[in-house]
Amino acid sequence: MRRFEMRLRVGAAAVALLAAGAAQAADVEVLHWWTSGGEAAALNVLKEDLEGQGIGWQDMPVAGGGGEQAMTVLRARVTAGDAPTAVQALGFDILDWGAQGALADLNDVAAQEGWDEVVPEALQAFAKYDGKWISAPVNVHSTNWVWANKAVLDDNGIAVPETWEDFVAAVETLSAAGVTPIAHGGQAWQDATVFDAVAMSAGGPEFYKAAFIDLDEEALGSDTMKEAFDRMAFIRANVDDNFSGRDWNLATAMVINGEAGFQMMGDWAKGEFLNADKVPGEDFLCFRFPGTQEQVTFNADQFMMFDQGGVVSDEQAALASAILSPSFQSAFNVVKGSVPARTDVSDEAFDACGKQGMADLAAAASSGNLFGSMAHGHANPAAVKNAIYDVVTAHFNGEYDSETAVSELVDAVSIAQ
Amino acid sequence: MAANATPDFRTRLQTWLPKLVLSPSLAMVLVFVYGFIGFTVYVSFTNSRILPFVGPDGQPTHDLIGFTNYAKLFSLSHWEISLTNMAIFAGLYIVICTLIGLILAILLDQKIRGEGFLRPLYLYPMALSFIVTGTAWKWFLDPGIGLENIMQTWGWESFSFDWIKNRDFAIYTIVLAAVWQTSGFVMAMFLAGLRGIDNEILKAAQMDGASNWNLYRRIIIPQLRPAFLSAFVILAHLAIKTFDLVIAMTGGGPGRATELPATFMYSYTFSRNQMGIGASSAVIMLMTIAAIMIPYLYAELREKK
Amino acid sequence: MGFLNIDNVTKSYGSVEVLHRVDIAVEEGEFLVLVGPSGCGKSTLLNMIAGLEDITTGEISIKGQVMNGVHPSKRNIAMVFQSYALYPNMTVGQNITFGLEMHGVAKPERDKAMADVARLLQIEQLLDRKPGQLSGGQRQRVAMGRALVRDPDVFLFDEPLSNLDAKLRVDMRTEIKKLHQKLGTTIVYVTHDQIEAMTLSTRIAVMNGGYVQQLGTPKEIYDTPANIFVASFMGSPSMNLIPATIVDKDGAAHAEITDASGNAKHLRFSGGGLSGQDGRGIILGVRPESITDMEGADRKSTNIETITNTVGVTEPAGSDTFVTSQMSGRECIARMRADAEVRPGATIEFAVNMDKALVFDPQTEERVV
Amino acid sequence: MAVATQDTAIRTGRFARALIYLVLLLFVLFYMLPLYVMLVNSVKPLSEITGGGMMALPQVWTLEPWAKAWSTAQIGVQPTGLRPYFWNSISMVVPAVAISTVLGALNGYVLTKWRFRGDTILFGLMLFACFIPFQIVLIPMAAVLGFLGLSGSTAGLVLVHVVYGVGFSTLYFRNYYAVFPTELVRAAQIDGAGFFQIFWRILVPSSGPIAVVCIIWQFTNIWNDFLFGASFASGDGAPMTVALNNLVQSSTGVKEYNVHFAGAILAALPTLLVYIVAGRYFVRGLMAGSVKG
Repeated sequence: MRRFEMRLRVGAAAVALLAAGAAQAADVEVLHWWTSGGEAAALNVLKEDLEGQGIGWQDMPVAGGGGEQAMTVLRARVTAGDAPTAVQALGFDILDWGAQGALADLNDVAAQEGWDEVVPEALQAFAKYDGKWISAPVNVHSTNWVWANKAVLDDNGIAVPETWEDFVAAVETLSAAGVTPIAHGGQAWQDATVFDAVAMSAGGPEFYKAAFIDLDEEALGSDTMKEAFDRMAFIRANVDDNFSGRDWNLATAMVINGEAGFQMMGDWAKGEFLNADKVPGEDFLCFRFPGTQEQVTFNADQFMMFDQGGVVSDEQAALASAILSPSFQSAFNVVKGSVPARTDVSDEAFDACGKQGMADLAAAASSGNLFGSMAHGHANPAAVKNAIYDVVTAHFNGEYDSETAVSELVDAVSIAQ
Repeated sequence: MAANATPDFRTRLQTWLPKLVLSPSLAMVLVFVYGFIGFTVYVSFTNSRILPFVGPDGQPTHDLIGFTNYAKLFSLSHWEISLTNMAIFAGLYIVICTLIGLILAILLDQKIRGEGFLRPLYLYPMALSFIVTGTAWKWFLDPGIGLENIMQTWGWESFSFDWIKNRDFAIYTIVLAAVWQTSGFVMAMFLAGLRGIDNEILKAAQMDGASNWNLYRRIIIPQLRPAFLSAFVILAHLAIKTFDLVIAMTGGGPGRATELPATFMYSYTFSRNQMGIGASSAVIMLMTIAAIMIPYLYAELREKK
Repeated sequence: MGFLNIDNVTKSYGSVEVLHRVDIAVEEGEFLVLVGPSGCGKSTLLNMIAGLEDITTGEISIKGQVMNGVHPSKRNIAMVFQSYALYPNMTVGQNITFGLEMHGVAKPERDKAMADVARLLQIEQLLDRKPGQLSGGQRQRVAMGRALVRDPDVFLFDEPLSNLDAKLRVDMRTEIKKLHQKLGTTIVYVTHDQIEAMTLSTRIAVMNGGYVQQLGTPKEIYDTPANIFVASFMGSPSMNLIPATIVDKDGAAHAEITDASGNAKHLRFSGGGLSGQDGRGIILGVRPESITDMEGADRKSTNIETITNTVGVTEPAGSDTFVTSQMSGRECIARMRADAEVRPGATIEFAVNMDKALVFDPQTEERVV
Repeated sequence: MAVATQDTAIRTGRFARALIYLVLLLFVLFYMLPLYVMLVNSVKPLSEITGGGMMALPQVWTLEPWAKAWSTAQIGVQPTGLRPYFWNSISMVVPAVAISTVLGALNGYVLTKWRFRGDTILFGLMLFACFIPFQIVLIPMAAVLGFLGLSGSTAGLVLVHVVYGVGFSTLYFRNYYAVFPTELVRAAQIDGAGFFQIFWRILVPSSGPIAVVCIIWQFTNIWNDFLFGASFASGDGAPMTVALNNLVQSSTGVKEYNVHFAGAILAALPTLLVYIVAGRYFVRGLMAGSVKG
């Protein structure tokens, strides 16, 4: 029993121990999951920037599961009292860590650099806790994009669909022509990414906010939700038989190769097209999911800064300000496919899709149409997100009909809260 | 006569040296296994979310909430699926691996030319990590690019093999890949067992007129009992720890059709920030392991005494 | 006070006592054999002398030094094991000198000791081989060499011959005996083979059920066994044990037994120890060699009794012929000359040497006379 | 006609033998399949893979992916390839395997040759410990490593692997030493050898076969571990599997499958090598004890 007590004390003391844990002075240790070619190279820009200021960079990359693996490692590091200086994180994870009191107060840097003015408010909601800046946003991904093969659309006389009905017609045309209408990878997060856009389109922004952000039971159990599930069923009926378990980039490859017409995927899909030497507007098209032209559902990568004994170290401040510098924001996001986290960056270096993304973001931010993406953990906490995943993916795979899905959704969300 | 009955120093040293030598391992096991199990049990009774003993509000908590986590756990259909999957997976995996291992060992024991060449080919999968072999399997089993596609391009149009995409069959593809990895190892264990059998017994049995079939069924296989038991321990332990394989091959899909307790536990503890539920699933899992292993260990160890 | 003193020693595992109050004093140069059926405690006792098992109560001392709790290597003993226990990874030479090395004996001395022992045992040509390359007899010699080289106070042998084939066993037996006579060492030897016990020992301790049943010279053990167990365990074929009744007749005590047909027969006892006990039930013990035909009867005997009986089975064994017949409902074995002409079913006259007859109490199983 | 051999008493006919070879070769096919997929895709350009030719032989052969995976692929922010991580793994695996094997051998020695009251229960406790799923020990282990000041160090990682490897190594050695003649130990005791001398001079020289089994088992498990490596190593000290994972896992980046497969084979080379080199002793070692009761 004694030993057990000791375990407990060690566990409980972990948070308190945070203060003691730090990388060596004048070094920043950065935990992140950007390991694939382009994005890692882009991050290297940041590293060199800091090294120019005499600050060493200890790299701690842990890829896997869209950051899940990194979050697990972070948990171990914090428990060991050895938290990294800065950690890549998404949405609610940042707020959760903020709530633990584990993150540094970046308000001085923010005030100096004027972050409050240039970072959209919807994004600030995930970068601030209790009125304090706790992390530095790197980018904004928007997830309600549709990617299309222009040649396939042209061959079948399809214009860019503006409404759900247009989209249904286009899909049916393609289907009749023997082309797989929709390329899709059957993984829970991909199903949910599609569901984000479909729900937004079916019910509009108020419904989206009520259901996914406020977790309003009425909205979750509404007929609109059933309509959203019905639309998912339509999409399911128009993907190929082989969708299950497919990586998203193989789905993208289907669009690139002309085997499929559309793919609903976040802006990172653009990298695959560019990598295959395709030109936006000529070879492929990017447009908002029909019925969500006004809205942007987003997720944003940020670097949360761990508390270093009550003060923000010089290195942390330097890192935070380097992350939000317009030059890094531009350089990084051109490569990454996303758009800058601050709205005042020049779009000069960006391609057509990038320019559109930046314009959409600015417009949505000012008109109140910028919403956190449910599928990417920017609408509700991880437990709820995964509970919704469970239902969406079960429905998409034919386990539930739409009606059952709606009632399961209400239950699952209530259990997870 | 010197009535000195207390042992001399050297003898005393020799009596406590063995215990001393054993103690570091024992201490490690007690702390790092049993201590941690105790820790997990405790966490399963708290409402810990992101870190142990830190409540949903971010404040340290030691509140015990009783069996709430367990109640939640068993209300999740997802958990039920992973338990069923575990039963299917472990059962099939252990039986098939044992069968294939035994058959291969018996065949290899027939004075096969090139045995030295074949053996490593059967054994090597054990050396590979599933982080990537999972992808290779995934592609091979994918009807669009793998086996089904090949068969169809070769002219067998009606050939169909889409288990990995089918909710009801996907778990069997996990079994297939797992069997691929370890059956060679089991083969080696049985081969070793076969090589250890006294040839005179076999000759005697042949004099008695036993056919090859009867020879194996009645004489040889019963003598492999120790090999069966060792194989069982190793396979059971691998079955319980199966995690990477599912993540790499199906990610738990289609839907949640291939979720196992290990992936469930990981997902609730680390991805969903519901450490309390994750811990309670770990406790249930440990209890199941204990229920199976303790009688086995008891019988095994007692017999040896 | 003996050279090796086993004083009131018991051994228990938990609450089970497996060895009860053993008291043996072994003199210097003695060859003590512990003999008994398996499980009688003889090996346990040997291991306690060696220090491989703890002593529960009592004391074991060698040369006046109490050995309780003393490490085996400090007792100046050497042991030859049933399986020889040769270290498989070492050569014969290394096996022999390992003990010296462990005791810090310098290499030149070790080599000299090894050479002496190898010469004595005639294993010089084997010194560089590994145990796996040796025959059973060679291994046996090496094991003895390993013990001899230490020049110990006491040699312990744990069934050293039981893994050899019959012929080799007899040869090695002789060789051990020769070695003992030559070197005059003190030996404690465990065996379950009573012939080994008889031929090798200067004294024998017969053990059963954790008790020393009898301790004595081979002759004492053979001629005057303390009880029925010792009587029947020692000797081959074993002693005939015939239920009988004491009958006073003609002023002397007789043993009344029945022949194969159930008729009462009377055999007069030598000496007068049993007079006045008319009607007492006893067990009459007669060794096979004390029952013969008339021509084979011991001439030195003062009292040959005859009994006419029907022959059951005859077993010619080369040097002797064993003849069975029913006495008091038991199969009795008589040992006759090889050329005795006896046919199964015939009725002949048996001569019983009553000088050598023993009497046991059926209840206590102790010897009465 | 029957093909008889002196060694095996089993006789098989010519037809049966043909069948046996056929079955054995079919299994070779089964076992080689994923390796084929990996090898074939590691020597073709990415466009052939995403173009759908995953099972076909390459139209253009290239070793580029191998070179890239080894020395220029992006693992973290710098394009180092897997090369530096290889040594990290070696410096972790070698001590971890050595220590857990030595501890296992000593434990097996004590548990079979120096038995004491309750030793079986202790062994049972150690054996049951093999079955603990690693996911549940992650957080408490992190706390303990932090407490010991070993977090983010190779020493900490070695400790973790020793802790969770010692159960199996004890099992192997215990079963092996159980059939090792106890009389040898007693003879050595009488010869004056102490606890460690007996172990070192008598048991260790005979432990070759089981040591091979134990080392293969531990090497494979520790080399292939990802969870502990990712959680308890520092970024620079990360083992090969973590680097490989960083190479192949990417949620929103371009996936270079050919490089992934080349990397996977590279990462597995040491274990493959161990199997090929020590494989011949492996069955012998298993035979010598670990499958006996």
